[in-house]
Amino acid sequence: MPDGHPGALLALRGISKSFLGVGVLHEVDLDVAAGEVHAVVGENGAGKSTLMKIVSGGYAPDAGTITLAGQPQVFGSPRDAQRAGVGIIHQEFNLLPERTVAENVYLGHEPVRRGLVDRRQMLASTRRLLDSIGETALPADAPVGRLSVAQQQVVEIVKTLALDARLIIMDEPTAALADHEVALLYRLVRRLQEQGIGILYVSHRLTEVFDLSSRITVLKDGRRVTTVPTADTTADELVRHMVGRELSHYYPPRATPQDIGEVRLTVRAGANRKLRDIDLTLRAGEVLGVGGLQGSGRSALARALFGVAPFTAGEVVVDGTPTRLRSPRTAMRAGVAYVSEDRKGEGIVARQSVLDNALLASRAVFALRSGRTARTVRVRELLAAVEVRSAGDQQEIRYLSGGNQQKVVLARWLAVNPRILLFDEPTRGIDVGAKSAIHDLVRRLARDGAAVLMISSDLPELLGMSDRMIVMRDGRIAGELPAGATEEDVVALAVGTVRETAA
Amino acid sequence: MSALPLSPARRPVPGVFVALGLTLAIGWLVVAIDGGQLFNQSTTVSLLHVAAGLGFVAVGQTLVILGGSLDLSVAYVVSLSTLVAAETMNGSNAALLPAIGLTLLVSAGIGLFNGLLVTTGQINPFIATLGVGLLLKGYLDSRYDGPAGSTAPALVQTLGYQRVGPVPLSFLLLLAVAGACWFLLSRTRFGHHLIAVGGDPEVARLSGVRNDRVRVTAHVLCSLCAGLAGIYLASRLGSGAPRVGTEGLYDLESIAAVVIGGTALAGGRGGVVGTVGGVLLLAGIDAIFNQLAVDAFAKQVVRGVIIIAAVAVYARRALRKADR
Amino acid sequence: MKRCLAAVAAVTLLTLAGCATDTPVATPSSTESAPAGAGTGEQSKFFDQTDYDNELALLDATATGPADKPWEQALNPTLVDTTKFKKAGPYKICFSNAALNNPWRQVGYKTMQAEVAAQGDRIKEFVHVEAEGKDQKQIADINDLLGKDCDALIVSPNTTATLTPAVEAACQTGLPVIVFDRGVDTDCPVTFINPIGGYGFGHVGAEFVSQRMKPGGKLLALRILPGVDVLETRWSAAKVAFDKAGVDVVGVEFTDGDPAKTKKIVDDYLQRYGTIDGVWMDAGAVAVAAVEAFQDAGKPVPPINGEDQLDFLKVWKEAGLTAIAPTYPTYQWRTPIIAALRILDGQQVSSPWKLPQPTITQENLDSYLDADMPPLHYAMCGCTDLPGYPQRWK
Amino acid sequence: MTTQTVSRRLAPLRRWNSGGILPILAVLVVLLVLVAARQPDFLSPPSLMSFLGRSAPIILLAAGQYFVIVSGEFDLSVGSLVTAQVVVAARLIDSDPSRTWPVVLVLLAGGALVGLVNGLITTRLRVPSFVTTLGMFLILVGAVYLWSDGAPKGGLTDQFRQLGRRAVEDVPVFGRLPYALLVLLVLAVAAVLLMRSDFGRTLVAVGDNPRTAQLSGVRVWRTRTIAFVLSGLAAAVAAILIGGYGGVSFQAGAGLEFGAITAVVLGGVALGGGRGSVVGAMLGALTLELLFALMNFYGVSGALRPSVQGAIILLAVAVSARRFSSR
Repeated sequence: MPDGHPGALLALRGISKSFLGVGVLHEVDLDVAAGEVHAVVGENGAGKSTLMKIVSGGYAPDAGTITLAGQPQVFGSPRDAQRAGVGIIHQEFNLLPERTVAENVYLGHEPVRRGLVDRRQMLASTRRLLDSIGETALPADAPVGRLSVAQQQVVEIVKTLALDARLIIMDEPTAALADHEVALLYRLVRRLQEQGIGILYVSHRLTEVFDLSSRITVLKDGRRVTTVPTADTTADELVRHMVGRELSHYYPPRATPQDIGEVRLTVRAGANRKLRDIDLTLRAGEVLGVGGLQGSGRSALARALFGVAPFTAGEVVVDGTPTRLRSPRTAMRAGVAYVSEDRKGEGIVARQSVLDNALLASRAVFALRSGRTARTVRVRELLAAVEVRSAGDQQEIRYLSGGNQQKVVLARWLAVNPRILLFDEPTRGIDVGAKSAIHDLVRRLARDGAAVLMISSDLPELLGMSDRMIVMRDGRIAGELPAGATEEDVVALAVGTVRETAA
Repeated sequence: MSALPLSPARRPVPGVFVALGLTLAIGWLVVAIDGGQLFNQSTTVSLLHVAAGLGFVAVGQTLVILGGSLDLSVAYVVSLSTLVAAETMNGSNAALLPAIGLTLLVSAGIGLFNGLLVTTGQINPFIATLGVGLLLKGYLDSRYDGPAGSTAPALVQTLGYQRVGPVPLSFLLLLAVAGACWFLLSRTRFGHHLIAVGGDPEVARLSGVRNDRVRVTAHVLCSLCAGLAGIYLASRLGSGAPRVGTEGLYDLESIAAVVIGGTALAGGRGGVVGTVGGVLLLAGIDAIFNQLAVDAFAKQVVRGVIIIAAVAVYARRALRKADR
Repeated sequence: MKRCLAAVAAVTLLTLAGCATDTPVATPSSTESAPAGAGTGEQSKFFDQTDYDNELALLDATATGPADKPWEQALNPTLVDTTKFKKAGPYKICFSNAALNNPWRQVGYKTMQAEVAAQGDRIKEFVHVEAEGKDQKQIADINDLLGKDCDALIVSPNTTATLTPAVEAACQTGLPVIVFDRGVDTDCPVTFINPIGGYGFGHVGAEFVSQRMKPGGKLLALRILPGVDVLETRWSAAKVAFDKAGVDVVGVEFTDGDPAKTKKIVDDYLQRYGTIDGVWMDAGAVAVAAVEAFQDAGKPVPPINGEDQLDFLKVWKEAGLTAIAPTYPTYQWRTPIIAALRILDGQQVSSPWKLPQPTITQENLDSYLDADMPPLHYAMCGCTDLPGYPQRWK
Repeated sequence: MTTQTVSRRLAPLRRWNSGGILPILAVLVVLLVLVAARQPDFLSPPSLMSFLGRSAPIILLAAGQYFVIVSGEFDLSVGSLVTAQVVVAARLIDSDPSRTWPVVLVLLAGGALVGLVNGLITTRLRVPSFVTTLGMFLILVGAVYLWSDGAPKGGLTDQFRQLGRRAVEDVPVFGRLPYALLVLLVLAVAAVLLMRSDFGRTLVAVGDNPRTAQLSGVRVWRTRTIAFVLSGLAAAVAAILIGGYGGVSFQAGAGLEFGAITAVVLGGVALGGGRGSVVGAMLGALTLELLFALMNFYGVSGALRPSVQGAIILLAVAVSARRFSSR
């Protein structure tokens, strides 16, 4: 694997950028060789995304130079970057649900014959690209809106391939992928390498970083801390570089048998369009981990319990009384809270203040329970308790880092003292520091007698946090695992290589 | 992966044509019972003429709405272009082509202005085009105290009153323009980009689409269509009329026709075919009420109901699709 | 600092707009942006001296015809032969109406319907199509009516110039065409029926106001909309009168027929000039609002003209105004029916058929007041003898 | 075609106008200076009070429109609603004093009802409010003409009219206080308090991100429907004041919907929702009214006014857009 030699495919020198006088990047240097996977890691707010945006033409740097294959580049727009051969795969999808796969793949550079879009060729080449990555099943003329999350991710990747990019930036590409799809992504990345394409790989998941990259650059507070060959470093070392904390004391201690109390919630033969014969119990003081692939029904389960897409069959008992969780409101009244995996779309109210965000639930459902001032005081305490870092609680939440936004969302729910909490990927896209803070919080809630259901695609997190695990597959509970199960056990159940163990 | 059935994308002809069929059928029946006849030559011709006027504007409006914008200035653009055309022609066939050219130039200019306000000016299209409308209104009010100029006879005889069987030349022209727009949307980069911009500007931008350029172009085309409508009206009226656009309510009615035609007001979904259907539906209602000699106020009510009902139906559909 | 920029721009904008039209106030009908130096600004290009002279002459002409039926009278009639249209009844009469969107047209149309009813079985069918004030639609309507084998076609054009081609097309079918209210630029119709017209209306009001107000006093002209030919002729006649009388026209404003807007305008003018010595209107719609504005401001109501709407006549009586009400009588809606039947009988009719255009003055005011009719009813409807009176008009 | 997508389409536009009322205040001050320069006595208490009084209806309409817009919707039906209400009032009262107050109640109920229908169609049938209220606009106009076959009937009593027309005279300092102004003050305060209340905050949250609001237990459809009802009520009060001020006419409400929306946007409220203050909206309306008065004072040719108005609106909005898009 070539090291950063002068003939690097991409060479960044002294890149700096600041917004409204706040420095976000300070003189960052970085090289990517052809056929190299260069990982960039760092806490949120370390400047990763800004750097990526600069390389892909989203922002123009205040200072510094971008050189691509020896040619100095100035990117005025994403289009310029694409022309120069830089493709980017964003964390959240950039696809048009109303349009077909082909139309999405070639959006912005449709093949034209005699001035007209050549639909036949568009379909053909899209199919070819899909085949080249072994996605033969995916029809090029299906509207993207009808595809599964994973399939859409594939379309995203094909999109960059269609630009025959020389350098591909992958920003948290696996965030939405289930593990076996990650394997596919690995294959894909290898293929790209073989074609001599350089890859800038941004991820919070250190496993991937170690599996894929040949070099790793650590960013912290907008500065490059170090760039090391992957072979010569360890996860602990990286995390130290990123936050200056050992990886070991990462997960809080599990619940002890006496912590675990009475049954809070029971589901018998629960089912709806996405779920079948769901039987499960949640106990006070316990964290129940939910594993499984994307689309296996994990989120559907949480949404059913919160009344977003309710069970259409079966029985739900909350604290001993049969309850129909018809809507979020009824669920909340029954003491259920839900933290969605889509923080931007379903978690925060971006343009409102931190305080308003934290008060949202109490105002909506329990407005009459307590006096307004009392409520506000309490919420302020909670915000402090979860250690939200913000310029005062009147600051608009969109200016906070992902981790702090998530803390505000937590505070919102704590304010209505739920007895059953449903977390869907609570730490996705959150930096290491905030991650552990949230883990501690979840554990504390459990210890204080709440029943917690926690969905996670991040296996170490799942294994580290859960007192008990269920693994979903095809809308059913494929099996249950005790604490201390291994990643292999989970994956095996998730992909169905083993007999289902009776729950 | 997923068990979703992945049928290829179908872009079905909007349900508006079903509605149109039903309306005309029922209308024909009612009129027949009333002792009249809906589809005689003269009525059909009138219907198609009314459709043509609104049609040009609505087709243009479709483009901007598809692109996630809106144009409330069209009514004034129509009035202005009747005047520009008629005054430049001033009754002589010689000046015909220059006049048409000038008219289209002027309207294109206004479209450009709208587009720039919305894009570089970063003003909400609703307000921007409303403001431009006011600017034009002031110009028209202060400069004209009534019809002015006179249209070239050649144009009056052809575009204005010429017809093939029961189909006026103007309506054929409308079909041609609509066809061109359909082609533009489905077969050119601009079309693909426009729909993308309307569907999700951010996605379009990150895919290297020049959103602003696309939006501006859409606004120019929309105004051009309005200019065309103006030229047509000039050919019908034999002169320029400073109030014809506003009296015709072309701003709101064009938007109504577009949404009835199944184009999403949010942009990114729909097309000109549906719009033509919507226009014909509105014109059809006109014709039916004429035959029944029911006064226009009742028609207003019916129109209102139909607009809401139509869009409600589309919303249902979209919902069902989302469920799948 | 961008805001300052806006401020500056706003200032310039306003002052510019202000300067361009400050003193004397520009007339909206000026075809060039800069108004002429004196009086009420240059004359509208629609002003036609000969028409103007004719109409003013007609004001003093004596009408021929039954004295108690002004809608059958004609001023200086010039009879035309209509034998070629003679045919046996009962008839199907078709009417292409410009619009029904204001009280005047409503009262008129009801009067016409009543007239049709009064004619009994002579008319077997009366087809009415309304164009909602859209030239484009009325052209289509007329074309549509041509396919309905009508015996006679009555047209009340939405706009003179723009409806001419359609009316000509109608004439070519050999159908007797009768035009009323607004005219068309062609002689092809059998006759064109209307009262004396806009010049007369504008002149009478302007003469009265300028004579009663103190010489060189300040006058405010309130108009409905620009660009409506009928109203333009009224204003252009008024301008002549004001310039002749040397009246200082301090403002020409458009009210859109909106009473609230009218009151605001009058308010501000009172504040700006202290007193307004005369008010002229091109239509009566907002006359009452204008009067109220003076009353609410605690100022004496200056000489003013309205129209024959009952609400104005009522206020006039109660407040003892110095007022006059030139009219554009709604009884003219009866005449086309009468004319149509005469034509189909082959009788001679006058073309053009100029109806008398009475003026309501202090003297005859009481004879037109009628407490039982709705406030926006037009006194000059000539409908009291028609079937269904008064219910039909309430 | 859900309201969400509409707001999403307008989302980029949101960024452009931030909620601050500074820009509108600036414009207002500029206009005041211009008035003072030309017409000093305009600023004398009595005339100022009358001005505020006559501006009350449009200010109330702007406030009503604000509730709808900040929740991410449009209400194009208010203008026709005002017209309808005035005409209905005249016919129902029919110059009979004893009917005045009952009819006022009827009007308020009617306004609320129309708002309710708008809201339910928009939220329950998922029809974009632009279309819903456009349809309602046509329906109301047509219906009221039908009902009164084309010409307003009956008449308003002085009791009805005094609210919009009369004032408390000889008040120390102020000279005179129009009833309309008092009504405005009361309702304006109410509006401000409402926006500080739980409902108000929730309303803004709904306009900002309906999905999050719903998942936090907010009944989004209910909140938005209430916004429409409030707009309808505001239109009803405006109708009472306008009818009082001007009397019966089919023109009573013509074009007010666009006026109100323009005012709200001038006030720094973002179309698409989630941004802006009710105070800003009302100031926006006041600014528009002041602009009209200004043009009367400067003798701007009646025919040119739309241009001046249009130019100033575009300018103000563009500048505030620029000012706040710096990020």
